[in-house]
Amino acid sequence: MSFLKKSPWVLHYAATSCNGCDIELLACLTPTYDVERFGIINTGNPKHADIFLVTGSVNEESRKVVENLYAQMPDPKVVVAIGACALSGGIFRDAYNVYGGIDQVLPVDVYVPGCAARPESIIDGIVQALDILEQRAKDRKRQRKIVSPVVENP
Amino acid sequence: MSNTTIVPFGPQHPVLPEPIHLDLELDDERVVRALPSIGYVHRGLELLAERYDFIEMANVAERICGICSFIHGQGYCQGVEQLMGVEAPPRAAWLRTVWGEISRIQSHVLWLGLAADALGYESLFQHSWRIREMMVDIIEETTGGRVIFGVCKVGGIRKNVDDETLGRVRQRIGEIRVAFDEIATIFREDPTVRQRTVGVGLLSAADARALGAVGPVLRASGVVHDTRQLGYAAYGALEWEPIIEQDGDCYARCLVRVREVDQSFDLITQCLDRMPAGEIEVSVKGKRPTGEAMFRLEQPRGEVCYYISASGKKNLDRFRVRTPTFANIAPLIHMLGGCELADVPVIVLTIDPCVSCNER
Amino acid sequence: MNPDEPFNALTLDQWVPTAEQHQRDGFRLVQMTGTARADHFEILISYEQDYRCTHYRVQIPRDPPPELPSLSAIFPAAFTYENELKDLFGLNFPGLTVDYGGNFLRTKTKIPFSGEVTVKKETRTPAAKSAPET
Amino acid sequence: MSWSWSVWPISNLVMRSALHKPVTRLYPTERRTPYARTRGHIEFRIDNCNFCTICAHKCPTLAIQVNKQDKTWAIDHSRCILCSICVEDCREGCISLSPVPSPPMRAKEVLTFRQEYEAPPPRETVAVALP
Repeated sequence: MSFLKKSPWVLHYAATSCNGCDIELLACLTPTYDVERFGIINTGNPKHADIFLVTGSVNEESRKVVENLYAQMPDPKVVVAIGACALSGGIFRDAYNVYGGIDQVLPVDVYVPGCAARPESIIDGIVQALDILEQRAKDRKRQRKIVSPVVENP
Repeated sequence: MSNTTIVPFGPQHPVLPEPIHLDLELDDERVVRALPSIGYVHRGLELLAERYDFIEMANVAERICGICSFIHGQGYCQGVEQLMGVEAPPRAAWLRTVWGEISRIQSHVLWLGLAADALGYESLFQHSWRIREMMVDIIEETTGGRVIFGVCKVGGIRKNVDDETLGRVRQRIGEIRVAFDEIATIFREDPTVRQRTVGVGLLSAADARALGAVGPVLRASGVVHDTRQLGYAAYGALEWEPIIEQDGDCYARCLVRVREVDQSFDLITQCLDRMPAGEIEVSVKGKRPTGEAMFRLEQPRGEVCYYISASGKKNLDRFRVRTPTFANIAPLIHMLGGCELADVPVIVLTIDPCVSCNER
Repeated sequence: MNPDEPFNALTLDQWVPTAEQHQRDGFRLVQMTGTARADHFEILISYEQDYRCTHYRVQIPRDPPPELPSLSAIFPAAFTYENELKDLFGLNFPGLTVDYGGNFLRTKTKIPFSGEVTVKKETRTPAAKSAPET
Repeated sequence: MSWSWSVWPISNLVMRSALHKPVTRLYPTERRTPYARTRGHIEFRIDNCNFCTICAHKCPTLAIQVNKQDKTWAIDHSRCILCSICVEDCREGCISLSPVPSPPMRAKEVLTFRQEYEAPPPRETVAVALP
């Protein structure tokens, strides 16, 4: 795959999800879809991850966890929201314990619609996230070049 | 000074597929006490009965959980039908049974994969999920969804399946059965599986009953209890016996699920042989549910109870689900007491925790 | 179809003796749940034996602060249900064996099921208002 | 403790899968034909629509919004849960279910259809400010 230059590691967290999108995401990692052929590995450690995949909406308890995990991830990082609940709260958006979509607490870069999101859509979403990730890495490099003379001056 | 340390476990943890939090009180490597706390997936779904009317609520009921989605929808619809005094036509009831069993196979194979993963048996995990994907293909062809079926509605089902498709389903079920037999042999005989599971997480029959265990956890301890015996949908007309194992350890729970998959293949074949023709739904126009009922069904994870109370209005007064995982929390705490820290993920997995069901 | 199972009414002082009686007879605790009515809480408990359930209902007035003796010493499995009722309905259970102190099911709104929280349909402005002309 | 190779019941399976073609669907390069029933996304053709607003009333998540005055019909794919109730209830047959899932989005967007434009129906994409 020439369009994939890096091997991104993904971190998955089921915020307040019904499991539907979670198993679809797991199905992506297993033989039939096998995203590992792109070099994508599911890691449990936020410090190793480049892409944060969130399924399900947020509630009081999971908000803290999601924010915590996002803060621990090294820059550059991309957030992908998967499924109708992660996008807008879906059918649960009026429930008293649900805040709504993931974008209420995190800056989301890619939205993958569907209830439940299909593995094909999830792969598409991760590929889009990769473009953003690469762009961010480039931007960071450029910023460092601009910043570095100022740092060396005194 | 006490020698125990409290180790928090979860909600985000590499071995946990779902967010559950456990406070493990450890004496060296041995767990003295475990206290789970939940709330990461609590949505307040039961109160949504005030927001959605009783027909729309079927959508919500199906999304209680993505793994046992169909049976949640089925249970809700059957409960409301009972309150309205309506009975789904035979073909609808039989197709519901077929889908219910397909969903049971899917769920059990998924669980077997996760269990293999918890044992560190990566290749078995991948092979289980390969077989699950074959099952999901059948689901997709007959219903259109992969995990959320969306075919159950109050009064019957929304989509008919023609006989040609059912013939294809039967043929594919045969193929999957051959593929599954190989996996089943591994779960039965492989030394890795046996070493990690035999004698781990013991639960005696008396304890299982006293602690209110349900489903495979209860049956693995030698107690005959399968809510399908009540004969809802088409189960009353089928020939089958509840599956039990005597040992009550993680290996027995694994075996119960392996044998239940085999039984589900049988049940599907029986249903396909005797599938009645005719209507797939009855009109519920103008009818409103009145009264209250407790409806029980057997899910892959065990007995699920729906309490529905209505007073002839568009919205239900109260909708309550007691999910199997909720009933299995007390046995889980009992099993975790005295086990080793490294066995915790295996024991947690063998109750087949479905956290989103659990917290609703 | 599930068999027709009776919903029997109990008074508050029969609550514990009934549980003890069922425990002796070898029943299994199936579930406990509550419903918030206008001036009282309705607590429902189900026991099961040989696939047949018996349900009992007890009414607790909202005032003074609702309280129900705990059954967790009789049925060990009752503690999860009682902790849930405590968190969702604000009931007190004296004698609860494992008491989470209201932290079993942590929710944004405390005691959401007591009737104060209502879930209403959200209203949306029509689409054309938010979409610019082209 | 030593195990001979034949003790492992998985060895046959491993050997066979090593020698055979993998079951993997090479997704981006090789797309399988979807089943007729597959619920991908909701498709809309404005030709016959008489803006009766039944779909908007039936939608459980309020993903569909219809404006009678402006003759617009809009769907928010980020809210849609693909229950396909709108497809069943549309009397004019304007709403259909496409087996292809809707693509991932960079921003939440509402697809708005307007009657003034004749076929092909305009598909303007309007980014809506986040709440």
